Parts: sequence; structure tokens; C-alpha cells
Amino acid sequence: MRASDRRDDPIVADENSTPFLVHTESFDGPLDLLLHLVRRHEVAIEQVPLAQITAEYVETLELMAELELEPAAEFLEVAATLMRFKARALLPRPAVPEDPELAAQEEAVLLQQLVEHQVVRLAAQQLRHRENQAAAVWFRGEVSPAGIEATDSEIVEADLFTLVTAFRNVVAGLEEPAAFEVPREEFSVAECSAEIRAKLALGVPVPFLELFESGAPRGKLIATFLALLDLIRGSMVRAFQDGPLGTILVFSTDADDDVGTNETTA
Amino acid sequence: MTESADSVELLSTIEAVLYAADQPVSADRLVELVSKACDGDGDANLDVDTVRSACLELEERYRANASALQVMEIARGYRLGTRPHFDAIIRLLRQVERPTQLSLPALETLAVVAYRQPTTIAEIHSIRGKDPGAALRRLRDLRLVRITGRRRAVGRPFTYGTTDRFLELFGLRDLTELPSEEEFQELLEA
Amino acid sequence: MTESADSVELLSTIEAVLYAADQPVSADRLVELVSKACDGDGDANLDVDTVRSACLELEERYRANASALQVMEIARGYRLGTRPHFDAIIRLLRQVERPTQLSLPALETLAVVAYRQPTTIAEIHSIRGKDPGAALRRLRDLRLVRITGRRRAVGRPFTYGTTDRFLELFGLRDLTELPSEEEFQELLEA
Repeated sequence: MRASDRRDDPIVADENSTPFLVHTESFDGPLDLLLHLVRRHEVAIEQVPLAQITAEYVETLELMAELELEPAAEFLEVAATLMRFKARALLPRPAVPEDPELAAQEEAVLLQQLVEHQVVRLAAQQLRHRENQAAAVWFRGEVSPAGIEATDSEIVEADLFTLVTAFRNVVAGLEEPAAFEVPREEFSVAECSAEIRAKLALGVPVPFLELFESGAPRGKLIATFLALLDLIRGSMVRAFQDGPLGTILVFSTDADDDVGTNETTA
Repeated sequence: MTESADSVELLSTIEAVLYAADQPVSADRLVELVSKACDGDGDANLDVDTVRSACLELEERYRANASALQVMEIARGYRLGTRPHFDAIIRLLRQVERPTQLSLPALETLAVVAYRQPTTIAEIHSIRGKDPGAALRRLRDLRLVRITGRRRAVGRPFTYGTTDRFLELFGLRDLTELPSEEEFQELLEA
Repeated sequence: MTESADSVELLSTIEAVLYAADQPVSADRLVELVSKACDGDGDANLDVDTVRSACLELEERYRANASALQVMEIARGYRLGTRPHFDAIIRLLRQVERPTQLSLPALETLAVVAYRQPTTIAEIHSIRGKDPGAALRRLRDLRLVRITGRRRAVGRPFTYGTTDRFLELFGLRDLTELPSEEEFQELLEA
């Protein structure tokens, strides 16, 4: 992937100027991206406009590569599959004749995977709910509770692709060339990370967009975004979205105040 | 001893055990413990059903007293814990922040294991669409998932399942308490 | 809120704190915690005497219910505990409680001992890449590992091996039944 030959990108993580890589393995997979795109179209999985989704999928991968997010091999496999579907749809008679049954089967498999993936996500939400309930119960002499933070069920945790898409809107507003140019200045991800944490220090959730200084150079914006992803990966910061197309709110997990919890302290 | 005195004694004996135990205690074990402790005097023919209803009665008593304690059924056993209402003050006492939750990918992987157990890495991979290695490692480190055996298939891959700690962490009596996959499907179609 | 509802709430709040605390909690500290948790609503002028009488009342309630629990005043603080009457059954419980699950480092150390026995701390250290002291101590506490002798080498270090309890716990007839080292490794890494 392009990311690998851009190791000398001037976005630096520390004094040693090592390239800053956010490992996506702890984030989401290609099915999450597909589901994310499908949801944005607000149609049932079976009615997905495949050509459009394919274009958006590839675009997102390119964006991820630009951000050095190194999409894993699985993303490329799904991309290849999507491209095949698209080619089939465009060409009434494929240059290489292929078994139409096999092709239909392949498509059905992917759709089935998507549906199944949706079920898994629902199941995960259900577990999260359970986890929150169980976390509020204490056992004798327990040093720290087994479980976990309470969050309002209306609010969903923002996934990687929601953040990437939101970030695309941040840079799309810039009057600069469309491609992500390697910025001249050096922007330290560590510094941006400190800035984000300072903004969140009050414990008040901050809208995603407000993390990005308006008028800042592209390199600064990218470094800020990478810093945010790393903070999320390290569980120091969490991002929530108010519904599938809602505002993204970012808050620090160090702070006591919580997004959307209306718990009264008895 | 009158029968009612006996039953009060059973209730508080169970209460003592649940208070002292640091994990859920099954009804079988409660029967065993109480029988051994009484040894001769008292009810020699204590059975599981009696113990079960005593646990319910104990919970009833707590509720009637508006006690901070509750008897819960977790991981196929009974456990004494506080009611969620008192979470805030205990946090103040313990001066702990809310613990971090499992990441979404880890939670999703856990969901797949919970519903498909015993399942293999390859199966999880195909459902999740990505390599579950990192998430599985984390889940195993947290002792939420364990190797349960091997599949009789090419390469004899390991199979994975959830642990009792999983049940405990999510406050589940057993796996049947998880909503069924059909329910989710219906939810999607609605 | 009526005064009696308030007082019931105070009782159970104190109960929650005493249940969750791992040491006696002073009346001062109880006042501080409850005031902080209520923060505005509820009794702003909670004083030590009110808390003291609430603790007595809680103990009264336990006694009236013939509960196994009691509120004790120790070391200038309040503490929840079981009544002496239930000592015997709690001792029984402690004997039969299943051992807590092994942590991954302990399990890995156990694997090294199982396959390399008799082995020394230095050997385990060099294989595991870290000091096995804590893990070994835990394994010895659990009687899964024992000292088997001394190595004829500089410093005459102790050698370690597994116990019969290890075999029992892992359902092995003897050491030849251990899975191959590769399998075990995979099991740990998978």
C-alpha cells in the first residue's frame, strides 16, 4: 500500500522522528466499512447501490492510505470483490465468460455476511448494555468493579469509518488541492495529542469538528486526526455519535462527567 | 425446632455463605455446605429446590427492607452484591473511576464467540470479515474467552468458547439469558 | 421525601458502603461520603450522631431479621461482618471453593515448569524473559508447583517440578499425558 513508501512523511510522533502509525487492527474491518456506507444510504442491505458503494469504499481506502492508517489485507480483498461485482454490472457480456450462478452466489455470500455482521453488532450492543448494568453492582471487598462504564443507550460509539468520513469533511472544506499533499511544516502528533487532551480536560464533551483548528494547514489537521485515533485506541478518549448520521462528540475518559448519562447520585 | 425457625436459620446460613464467598455459589454447593455444617441435627434431606426458594426468599427480604444488598443469579450460581443504585457512593468510597469498557471490535468478537461457541478462528474471521487474532488475544488475557477443544477438521483447529468470568462480568445466569439470534433478525427486519 | 423514607435511604446507603469497604469506616468518613453523594439534594446537615444512630438501627434491623450479618464497631469505625454462629459453615466454604483461575503469566510459568522439570528459577527466567518469582510463588501457594531438590551447580539453586495436584487439576494421569510442547505453546498463543 502507498502508506509503506511514505515512511518519511513529516508527521512525527516523537523526537526520534519515527513515522506515526495508528494500527487499525484494534479498530474495525471491511464489513464495518461496508455497513457504515450502507447505513449512510439509508436503504436495506439488499437494495444497496453497489456501484456507488464500491466507489465510496475505494475512496475511503485511499483516504486511509493517505492517513497512513494501513488498511489490512482484508480491506483490499473486499475491494477486489466489489470491483468484480461492479465490472459485471457494467459489462453485459464479460470479456471472460464466467458462470453466472457462481457470480450470483458470490454476491449473495457478501450480502449474507453483511446481514450477519449487522446481527453481530446488535448482539454486541446488547452485551454492552449488560456490561453497564453489571458494572454498577459491587461485591464485598471488591477493589474495583468488574465492569464498565455506563453510557446512554441512545448514543452509539463512533467507529473508525464514521471518524474517517467526518474527517474527510474537515479537509474537504479547505481551499487546497484535493489530494493530500505532504505538508512542508512538521507537525507533531504528540503535541496535537496534548492539545486534544487539554481541550477535553474540563470533562465536557467537545464536538468532533471543534478539535480541528479552523484555517490550520492540512498537515496539522492530519496530525490532529491521527492523535485523536491514537487516544481512542488507548482508551483515553472516546467518541460517540448521536444516531447514525448525528453529531460526533468526543470526551476524555479521565473526566468524571459522562456523555448522556442522567444518573442521579442517590 | 419449629419449621419456621428452621427456615429462618436456612436463610441466614445461606446469607452467611453468599456474604463470605468471593464467587457465585451454585445451589448444589449450597446444599452440600449446609448439609455438612448441620451434620446430623437439622434437615438431613435438604434439596436443591428448598435452597433455591430460600435464595428467592432472602432476596424478597432484602427487597422488603429496602436493603442495599441483592441476591443475584450469576454464572449458574447465587451471589450477594449491591444494587446498582449505590454505585455512585461506592465509587466515592473506593475512589475509582469507571473502568474502561471493552473496545467495540473486542466486544463484537466476544459476541460471535458467545453465540457460535464452540467456534474456530476461521469461523470468527469469516463472520467478522477480519483477522480476530488481536481481539481474541485480548479476550483471552481478560479470561472472557478460552480454548474449549479442537475441531475434528483439517488442521484440527482449536475451538473457542466463553468462560464463567464472561457470565459474571455481564451478569448472566447462563448462556440462555442472551437474546436469541432470531430476536435480532426480527429486530433488523422490523 | 418524608423523613422516614430519608432515613431508610440513609440506612441502605450506609449498608452499601460498609458492604463494599474492605476496612472499618469511621462515622466521620460516612458523613463525608453520604454528603458528597447526595450533593445538594437530601440532608445537607448530616451529622455524626445521625450516622451513628443509623448504624445502630441497621444492626437492629439485622437482628430483627435474624440476619447472618452484623454491624460491628471496631477500630473506631463500623464494619460489616458475619455473626460468629456461622463460622463453621464459612470455614467449610473456604475449603471447597474452587481455586481462582490462573493468570496467563502464571499459566505460562506453569507450562515451563511442567515441560522442563526439574528446572530452576534462572532457567524459567531465561525462557520466559522475565522474573518468574511472583508467578512461582503463586503456583506454590496453589500447590501446583513444588521444590523438588537442588541443582548441582554454582549456588546450588532449588529445582522445581509439578505436583500431583497439578495432574488432578488438569485431568492428567501422569506427565506423559501432557500435550506436546508445540501444542501447549499454540494453546497459549492462539
